[in-house]
Amino acid sequence: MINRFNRDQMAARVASDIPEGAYVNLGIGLPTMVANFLPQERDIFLQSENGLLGMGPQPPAGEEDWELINAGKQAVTLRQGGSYFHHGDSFAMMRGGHIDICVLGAFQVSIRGDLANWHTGEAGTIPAVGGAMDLAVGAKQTFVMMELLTKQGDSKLVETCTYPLTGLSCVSRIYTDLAVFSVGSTGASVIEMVDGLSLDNLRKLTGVPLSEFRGEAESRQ
Amino acid sequence: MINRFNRDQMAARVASDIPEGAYVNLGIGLPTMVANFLPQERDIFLQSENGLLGMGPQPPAGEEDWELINAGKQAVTLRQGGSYFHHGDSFAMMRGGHIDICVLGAFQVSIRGDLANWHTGEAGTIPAVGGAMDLAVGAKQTFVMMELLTKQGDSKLVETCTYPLTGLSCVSRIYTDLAVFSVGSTGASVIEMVDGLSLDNLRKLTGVPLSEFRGEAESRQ
Amino acid sequence: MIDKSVTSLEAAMGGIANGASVMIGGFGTAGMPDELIDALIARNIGDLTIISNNAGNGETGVAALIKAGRVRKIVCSFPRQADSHHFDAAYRAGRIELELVPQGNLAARIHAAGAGLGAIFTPTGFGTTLAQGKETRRIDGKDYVLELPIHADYALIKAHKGDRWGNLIYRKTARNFGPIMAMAAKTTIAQVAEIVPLGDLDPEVIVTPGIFVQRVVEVAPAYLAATA
Amino acid sequence: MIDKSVTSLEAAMGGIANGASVMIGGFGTAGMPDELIDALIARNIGDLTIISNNAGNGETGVAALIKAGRVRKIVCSFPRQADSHHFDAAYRAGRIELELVPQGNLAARIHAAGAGLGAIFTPTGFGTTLAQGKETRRIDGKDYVLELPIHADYALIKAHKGDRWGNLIYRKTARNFGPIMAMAAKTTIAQVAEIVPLGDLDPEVIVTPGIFVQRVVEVAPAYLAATA
Repeated sequence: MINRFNRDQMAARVASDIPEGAYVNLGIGLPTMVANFLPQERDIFLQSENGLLGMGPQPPAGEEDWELINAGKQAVTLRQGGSYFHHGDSFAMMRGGHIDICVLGAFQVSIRGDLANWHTGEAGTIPAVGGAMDLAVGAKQTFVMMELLTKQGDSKLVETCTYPLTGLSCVSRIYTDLAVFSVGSTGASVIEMVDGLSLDNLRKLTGVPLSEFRGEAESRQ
Repeated sequence: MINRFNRDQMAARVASDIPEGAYVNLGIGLPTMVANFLPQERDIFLQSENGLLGMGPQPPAGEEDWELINAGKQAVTLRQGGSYFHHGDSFAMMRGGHIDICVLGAFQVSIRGDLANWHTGEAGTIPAVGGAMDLAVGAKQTFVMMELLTKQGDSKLVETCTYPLTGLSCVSRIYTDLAVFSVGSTGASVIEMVDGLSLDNLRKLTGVPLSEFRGEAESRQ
Repeated sequence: MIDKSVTSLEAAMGGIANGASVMIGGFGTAGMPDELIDALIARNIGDLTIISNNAGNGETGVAALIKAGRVRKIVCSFPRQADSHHFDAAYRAGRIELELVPQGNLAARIHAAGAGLGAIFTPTGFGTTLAQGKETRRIDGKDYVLELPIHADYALIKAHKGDRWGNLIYRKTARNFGPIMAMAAKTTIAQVAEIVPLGDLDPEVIVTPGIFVQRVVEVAPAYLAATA
Repeated sequence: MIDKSVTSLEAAMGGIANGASVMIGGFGTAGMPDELIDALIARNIGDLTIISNNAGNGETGVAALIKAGRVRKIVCSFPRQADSHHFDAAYRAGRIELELVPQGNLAARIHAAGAGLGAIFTPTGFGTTLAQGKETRRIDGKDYVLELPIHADYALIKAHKGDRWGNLIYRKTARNFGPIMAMAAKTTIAQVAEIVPLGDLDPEVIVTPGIFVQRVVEVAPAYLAATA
């Protein structure tokens, strides 16, 4: 029997890989939950694309200030020591390589780290990209958080993305409900799996070549 | 007998062409004197390349603040309503076409408005350009203030600059001790002359084709 | 004496004509110049090109402008939202042209316009469909796409306080696109919660110097209006 | 707890090695990080590339660094001044390489590095000897020169106040190159007149957010030291 990570466990797992002092951007949706698992005693700097650094938790109901929101347009707070700035400076932070880690959701990630997370490419859908492409190529490390399989059972970790790309060779880690992967120029390797899953199982589920992770040398250069 | 404009008169003449509300950058040296002749009751905004807008006069002796200086590194003051900003924003103001008028000194200006004011090109001299090239091409209008003739009697208004260029087709007006010129794509024309000087005299002194100024249509487009 | 303050929203819209390009600040609820947009709708002109991060939500702001049929083209990063039904309908009916721009390219292209650059090589979008047909170049081992500046005839932005010289300060994340749009438009119109006397704004904390602003109009914040 | 403050100028220089590229803020007397430069000289390393607006005046700061023979190359806009004799002598003797850059191109190239652009088309210098050999392009009827970003290993800057997260505010025209150099260097070292407790700096008025600063060292201003 396989013990899937639930969403909280996935978020906690990502949080455990974020060191003190890191400048981090959490994408909208699932990645936002990572904030709930960052230890309060660690100084970790959350950046939001709409112009704030040092983002704090949501305010209590009734105390929202709708001029203090995050990229997902939810009311947030500012930690002591935080700051505000304009969009030019905000994206300079991302694109200039000043953000250590961004955590994004994904439709697909390739074993070489190509990311598809902005558009299904289906006819009739209206595309929207926001800051995803900027974050994907700008952050020093891009982590992806997603369920490994679609509802139809297809692997979202793929040899080659079939959805329109967000960025090339940009993802280094993938945190899923079944396993944590390192991806990059040497392909995909498995850092850990949930109890009850074997590497062979995982190869069958994903259909991609997978090796055992042998340390950071295999991760993104 | 020819009544040359002295330096104060030249500065006053330039000042009289600066309308209320103009954003103006005055180059170092002679152009700095223009500030002395801007009427106090007119709101004219002086920008200095090192990051201030709304520059005021020099402070009284003994009250200098050496963290409040102009491009010529002289102590200045800030008018009420002025602001400070960094070099990126300061040169964005210039290069983005937000400065209405800059006033620069020159070694030579061509009848089509090419400017040479940063380097004599002589062997052995050490070049320095500062913000001259940015101002020359960035301001909506570039005015030059200079003596018309060198000490050797050569005209600094020329058909083609022989000194290294600062910018191409950038100057629209030249204020000198003998006359005020419009220059541009249709050549040079004379807006006014000191008493005792004729257009023919001026043609002989400068050696360049000169017409009478017939209004703004002839000035820089 | 230079006084850039105007006393009515109608006067603030002076000169905006059919076919104008108009930047509109704001990100979500923060910094959205709703009252300026209402005044633009009241002006009854069309064929506008709008540059804004989103394509409108619900029934107000850019959504209302689109609903009124005034927008020929929109340049934005994130048009599709849960309540962007007016944009969605216009887009599906072929009544509005969409230029989809990654948000950082949008910001950088607006900044480039304000700073007088002719073009920029940006890292974002390389290898994606949003860079199709665009010039690319490998520089120092990394791939870039050539992007052109985005200029506009007008910018409508919302700030916190302003003065008669057009100096502005903002409030929290309502700052967002305001400062860079102010730099990139020929005429920048700012709605502020309060016009203060010249000299009240500390020169060290002015975010947008007056050189980038042509008109300032005071609009009491909705929460004040509601309790007035 | 993250604390970027360091307790000595010597510690602030940690890691700077032979051959490093070092941006140095300041314009004239304003914003010149003299004490950091003195500490760099004391470190006794050479072959440096210096990026700074000027090439030093008199006997202190960049002039002293050049006099001590530590500078292989300088990238600046205005080396020649009445009292730039140490630069002049080194240049004439062929002991120092000069890359002369128009001041606005210097600022824009530093900003481009900080913002992650691969290159920019700038209007300044077109048709002049400073653009010789550089790619040019006519865009929308205007001529531009292609310029590359200027990155650096270190930036030494002077600010007014800082905190343990590296947030900075500046004072008057001492701001100049500080904010953009902080963005463009791998390691930014700021000397400040005062390190204040976290939270003392208003988030609306912080000019350089701490993300751009790696070390902060408190150096009492000379006028305080003189009266102490």
